Amino acid sequence: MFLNQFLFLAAILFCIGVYGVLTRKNGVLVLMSIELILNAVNINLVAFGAFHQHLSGQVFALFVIAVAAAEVGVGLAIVLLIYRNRRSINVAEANILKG
Amino acid sequence: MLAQSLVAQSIFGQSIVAQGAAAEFVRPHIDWHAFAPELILVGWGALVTVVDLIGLERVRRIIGPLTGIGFLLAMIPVLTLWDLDSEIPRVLFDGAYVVDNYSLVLKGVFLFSGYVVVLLASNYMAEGDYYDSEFYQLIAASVLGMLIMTSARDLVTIFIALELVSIPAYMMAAWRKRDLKSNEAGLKYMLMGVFASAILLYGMSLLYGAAADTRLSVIGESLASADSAPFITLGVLFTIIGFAFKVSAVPFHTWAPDTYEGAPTPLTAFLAVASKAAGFVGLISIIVFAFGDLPELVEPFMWILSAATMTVGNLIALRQDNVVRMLAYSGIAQAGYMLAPLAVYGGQLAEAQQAIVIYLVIYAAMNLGAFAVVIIAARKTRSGDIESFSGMLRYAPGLTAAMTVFLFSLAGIPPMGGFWAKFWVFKVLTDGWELWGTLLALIAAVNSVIAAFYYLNVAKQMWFLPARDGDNSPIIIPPALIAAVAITVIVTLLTGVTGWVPSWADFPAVAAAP
Amino acid sequence: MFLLAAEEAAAHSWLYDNVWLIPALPAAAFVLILFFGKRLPNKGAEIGIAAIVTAFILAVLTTFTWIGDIADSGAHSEEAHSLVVDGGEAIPVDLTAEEGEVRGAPIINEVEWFGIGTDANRATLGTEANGHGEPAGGEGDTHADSDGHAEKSAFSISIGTWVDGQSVMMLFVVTFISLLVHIYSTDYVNGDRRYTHYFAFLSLFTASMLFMVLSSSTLQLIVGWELVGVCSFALIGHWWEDQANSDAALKAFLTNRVGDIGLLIGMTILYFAADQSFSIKTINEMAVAGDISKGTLQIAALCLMAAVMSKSGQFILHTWLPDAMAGPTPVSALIHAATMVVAGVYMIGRLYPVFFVGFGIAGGSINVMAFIGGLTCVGGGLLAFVQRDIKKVLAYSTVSQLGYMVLALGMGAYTAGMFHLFTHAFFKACLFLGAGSVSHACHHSFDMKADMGGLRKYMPTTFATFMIGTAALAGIPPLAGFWSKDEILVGAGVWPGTEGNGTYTIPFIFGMITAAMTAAYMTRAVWLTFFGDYRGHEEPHESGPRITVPLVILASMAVVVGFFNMPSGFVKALRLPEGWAHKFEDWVEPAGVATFVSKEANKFTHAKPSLSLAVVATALAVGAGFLVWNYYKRLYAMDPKATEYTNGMASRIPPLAAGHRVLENKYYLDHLYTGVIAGGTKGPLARAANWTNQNILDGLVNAVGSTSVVAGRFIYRFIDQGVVDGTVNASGSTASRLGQLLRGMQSGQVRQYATLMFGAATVLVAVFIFAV
Amino acid sequence: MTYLVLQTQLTDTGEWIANIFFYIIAAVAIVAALRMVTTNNVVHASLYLLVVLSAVAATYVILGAEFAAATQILVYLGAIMVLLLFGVMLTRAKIGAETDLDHDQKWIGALVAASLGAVMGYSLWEGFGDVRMPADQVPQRTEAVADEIFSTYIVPFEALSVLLLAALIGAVVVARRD
Repeated sequence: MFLNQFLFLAAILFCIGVYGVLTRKNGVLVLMSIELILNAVNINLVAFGAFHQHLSGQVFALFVIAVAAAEVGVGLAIVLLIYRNRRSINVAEANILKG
Repeated sequence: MLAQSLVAQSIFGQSIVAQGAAAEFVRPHIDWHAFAPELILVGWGALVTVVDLIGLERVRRIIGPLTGIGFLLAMIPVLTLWDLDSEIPRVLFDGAYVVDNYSLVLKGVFLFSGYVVVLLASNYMAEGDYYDSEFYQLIAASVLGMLIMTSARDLVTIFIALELVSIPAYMMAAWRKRDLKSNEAGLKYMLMGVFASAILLYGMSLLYGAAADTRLSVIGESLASADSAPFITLGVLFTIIGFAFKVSAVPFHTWAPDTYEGAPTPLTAFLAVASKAAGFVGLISIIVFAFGDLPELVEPFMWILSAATMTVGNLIALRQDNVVRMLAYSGIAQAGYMLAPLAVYGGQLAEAQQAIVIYLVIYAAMNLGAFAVVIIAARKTRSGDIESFSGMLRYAPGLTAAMTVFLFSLAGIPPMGGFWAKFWVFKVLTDGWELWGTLLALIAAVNSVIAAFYYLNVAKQMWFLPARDGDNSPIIIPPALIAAVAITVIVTLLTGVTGWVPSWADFPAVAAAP
Repeated sequence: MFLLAAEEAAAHSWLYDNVWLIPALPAAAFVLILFFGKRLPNKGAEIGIAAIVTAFILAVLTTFTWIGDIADSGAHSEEAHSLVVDGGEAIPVDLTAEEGEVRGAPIINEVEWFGIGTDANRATLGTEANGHGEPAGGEGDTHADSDGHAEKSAFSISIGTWVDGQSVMMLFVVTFISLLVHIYSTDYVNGDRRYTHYFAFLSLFTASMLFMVLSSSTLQLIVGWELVGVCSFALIGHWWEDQANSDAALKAFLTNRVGDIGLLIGMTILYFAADQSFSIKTINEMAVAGDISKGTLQIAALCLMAAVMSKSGQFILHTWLPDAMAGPTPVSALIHAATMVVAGVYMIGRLYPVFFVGFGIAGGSINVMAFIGGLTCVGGGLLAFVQRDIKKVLAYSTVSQLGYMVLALGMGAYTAGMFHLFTHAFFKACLFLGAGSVSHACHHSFDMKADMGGLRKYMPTTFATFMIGTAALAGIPPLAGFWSKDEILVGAGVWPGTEGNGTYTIPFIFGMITAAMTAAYMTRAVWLTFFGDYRGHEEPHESGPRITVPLVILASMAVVVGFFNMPSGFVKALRLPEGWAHKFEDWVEPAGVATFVSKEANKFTHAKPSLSLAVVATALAVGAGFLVWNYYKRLYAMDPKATEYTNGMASRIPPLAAGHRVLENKYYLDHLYTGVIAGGTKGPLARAANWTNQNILDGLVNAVGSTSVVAGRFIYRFIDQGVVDGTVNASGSTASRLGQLLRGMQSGQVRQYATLMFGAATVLVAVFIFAV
Repeated sequence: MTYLVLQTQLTDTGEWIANIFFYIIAAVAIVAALRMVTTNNVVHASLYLLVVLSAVAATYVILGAEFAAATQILVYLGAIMVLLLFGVMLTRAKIGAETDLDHDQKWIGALVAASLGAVMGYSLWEGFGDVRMPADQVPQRTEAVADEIFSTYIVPFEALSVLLLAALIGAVVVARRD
């Protein structure tokens, strides 16, 4: 097995996630795309950890998973707040502040 | 000792015997004194939360002061550590966590900023009928993240510290829940912040891949010995970009003006000063301790970021009508000056680090002060327009004088602190008259002239124009805000007149790592 | 903070060590007035005056001590001098050098302001370059390796006082003028709503200038320099209710900021060039000794020149100066005579070796400084011709005179430049305060054409003092301006027999033109203000004693101060005591000490005075004045109202008949002229006179008058108001427009922000991977 | 099953089998991810995300990171997915296709993602062209992971606990109805 097959998988998922955050208008879908990106990073970390026979990679990935959970929770809270005030979770409509 | 190892065995020993394969768990040595600031803050924060849970409405008024006291308490070990550790850093966890003068100075700055922000928030939150006790708890959590950031010398610790700084701030930005602007500020900050975290993490994963270790010192060694490879460039630059977002460097600055304008103003002050400083601390640490031997890659990149940041920030600031937005763009421009030493750090790592830390210290005082005045003015005028400052001399001469000090300091006019901040940056830039450093110094000099235009415009409004609505009734300023303005004015003037900052920012960069 | 130089020499006056009190007193007054001023019976003015009086007394005592020390050191004796050993620091003096070598050495008292890092504590902190491995306190050799910059970090900045002839001279001038301005102001701004605020800033302004004057390090100089700018901002905008005033304040400040870039860069260059030292002494010594390369000095001097241009109103950064007339008149007097604008000239003098070597002044024929000075003195003079506002005439005159000083310094005539600064301070302050007095009488108008005229009858004191000031400015002997102007012209080294530092032909021509022009435009202003008929509304009246007494004092100074530096030939011719010659030079010029220009290659010489030059220059000035006088006279003769709306020649002919009729019963002089011009029937004498008048005088007047007016107007309209202001405005609006464009990119859309973030990250990384 | 996969890696055949597993998993992950960012149905998108997350967990197993795989399943599938579905429901997303989920000008997003992919791909190819995973790979023991967390990473671990608490408090305040 090559190290690169994992890294490439991660890179592809990362870019798909980027595509998702750049094209999606729905707040929840943007959050989902973010999860995709974070998972891509985790694959990288775990793969390097396995490659170097070194524990830190996996540990780092665990930390990222926990942070991702917190981020999604916070993100959803904010999206819900916006939904309550606007009746919409379309992030494109949030453009009062500009200039 | 015996008792401790027994405890350790009773928890972990059993499994070791049962599995028999892994190495025995070694209890890490923990220097409790070195950890005291963080521990006090955590303990005090827990206490405040519990008091809040038990007391509910009855204690709401005291949660703010209580949190403020927590910051002051945590300052005590910073001072005692300063006294003891002036020469030898305290290294924990094989160099993942280091307490030295560099980190102690910054811990002091963060606790100071936290305290001032609590002062700023006290009336704002209570009068706006927002959730105030939770607000202070989140501020405390965020400041804890900053304290950890100053000592973190390890990718995981830096990352978690950064998230601990940011995540509470995402929510606080949306704290004025019924205000669409505030919602939007929170949403934008959160989304952009998470995107930046993703980029940062990808970069960090590649750095880890290159070095097989998360400690900055080891990464530094590996990168120094490795041949340059595209993936290292990718890893290094993505990591820097992650922090560039946090310090609102162009072109990763877009969130800042929107978030600053929409968020509750005390939080804006917090973001503009403490949160930005935390980003800088992360950036300095990672560049000084891990990329110290990669100037040929990092310097040009920082050069571009710095030049773009100061120029774009200043130019847009010229066109702002809203004072908070103007301060946001001015803050972006100031970040450009602070980035500048990193564009020429090769061969003078310690000096560059020092210059930025000095800038951060002075910037914290003057910018917090400016925001304090903005908050006070908005209490009367109920407006964020620059024009709402007009005629302030007539009804609040003391406040006008204070704001003038801050504005002149931000514009870098002696004898205010801001002059010295710029002075040290210029000193690093022009050291040895290298072409690029000199050029950047020139760009910075031109920019500081542009900046004078919009800072002085505010001064002009206050000094020379009559009040817009003709209302010259005096402002009633709550004591907490008076205290905030007084503290920041004193620091700004003191640093300016005496120039004493450098004497305690005198820490060699190299001694900070294990 | 500890005293770096604590040793007390016996010859060392208490005053030298405590000269810091002089700026400290007004600074303290500023604070006191700000906090307590409003509650005092005189609203704080008494504190300001008390402080400035004390400071003035100290300054006078210091001046006398200094003069005494110079005298003790035996100005013209051949012996070495006891003065060598004193001073805050030992001053290296080459005792073998020629006579008078050490006379006027600066006395420097410095304390450490703050410092950073010493080599000792650095050594204990040294560790490996990237900071892993050995704990701190490790081997010394790694220290040297990693901490190659240890010495640089051991860095300290001193603050101190610098007493020498130049600074003592300025201490005297600043406190003297400031004191008179304070007294004058108690009447002039009486009843102003921000009376207290005004006096507070007057004190701070004085303190800042004094602080700058006493600087011993470049950094201190910068701080003082900026402080002066900040105060002028507050004072020019004192009457901010008028939009124009606050705009002028802003313009003054921002134009100065532009020059400040030059100052900062220049000082930074010198800092590194002088082995990382801010000490003016070190910088000067190294510049003289050739330890700094000429190229470096040249660049530094050019940068500093930009600062001088903005602060001292040299072309093309002078535009703020006339606008700054928006401030109260006493402030204008202070700005133009003693503070602010002379800061630039003072700085040149302070760092003279840098400029002297950098521009290669010795043996040259033109350089940037002389050229800018020349351009400024001619340009400023032309501009003064076309102003209606009496203060603007004086403002452009200041521009012109500052150009004169810079011109002098650019030609190596150090003493002449400083002497002109000295004399100019008195007569210019006199003129400004006089203008203030006039406007006080004319209901706060400064418009010479609309609201003045004929005031000599109403305000005799003001008129007399103004006339003395004008004559001094125009360089009419034996008033102050004559002596200093003459020295500058001599310093060009062009006139036969004068041996200057070079042959500055073009600057000399500029200087001569200016000498003529100054007399001309001042005559015009005097005529319009004091002669002819009063054109204002109500009866004007003489000002009160608090205004006239300072005027009289200043006017008498304008008469006297010129005698401080009489050429020795002149003294001999008049059989005066020989010691009376060149007093100013003895007192002010640091004659050859190591901090000043003296070494072989950069030898600094004095020009020899020339009687013929003095006569010619005076004749030029008198002649020009006479021509203008004649012109206005004749204009008036045609129609007393003519001056009200005439600027050129065009309106001269039509009202001829009417003018004739009106003038019949007026002044005797008018009768004479009317007769001469219109008659032509009173015999051959009258006929001849008429012919001369028609063909020679008239032609001359016409030519000179119309040329200068046309040129002045052209420069004013197109260059001053058009090109220079236009460029400044255009660059401002370009920046503004660019800001607007960039602002449009901030669309408020998260998606766009994210695209920018990811896109920029991709592009930047790609560039660094593939291109770098 | 993990153990089996890694045991068989020791032989060429074993590596082949692991490779086949990997490519199947990778293909599933990529297809599901692509569908997730393109589908018109919010609920479908979350189900596709479920598939991707599971596939990533499977990749961890192949890499010998069992604990990470378990955490991935527990935290992501158990907690985060539920949270996201709650979000979908609370914001009243339609069950079924929607038309207004994407921005116009998707090509910009595609362009940025593609160029980012190109840069990343080039860097990785240059950096790790034919670097092989170590042949004698053994799974990383959970216990060792625990030791690592509680020694070297104790500070971030404690900070993380504060972070989760703060996120909890804040999210409650922000999301609750006043």
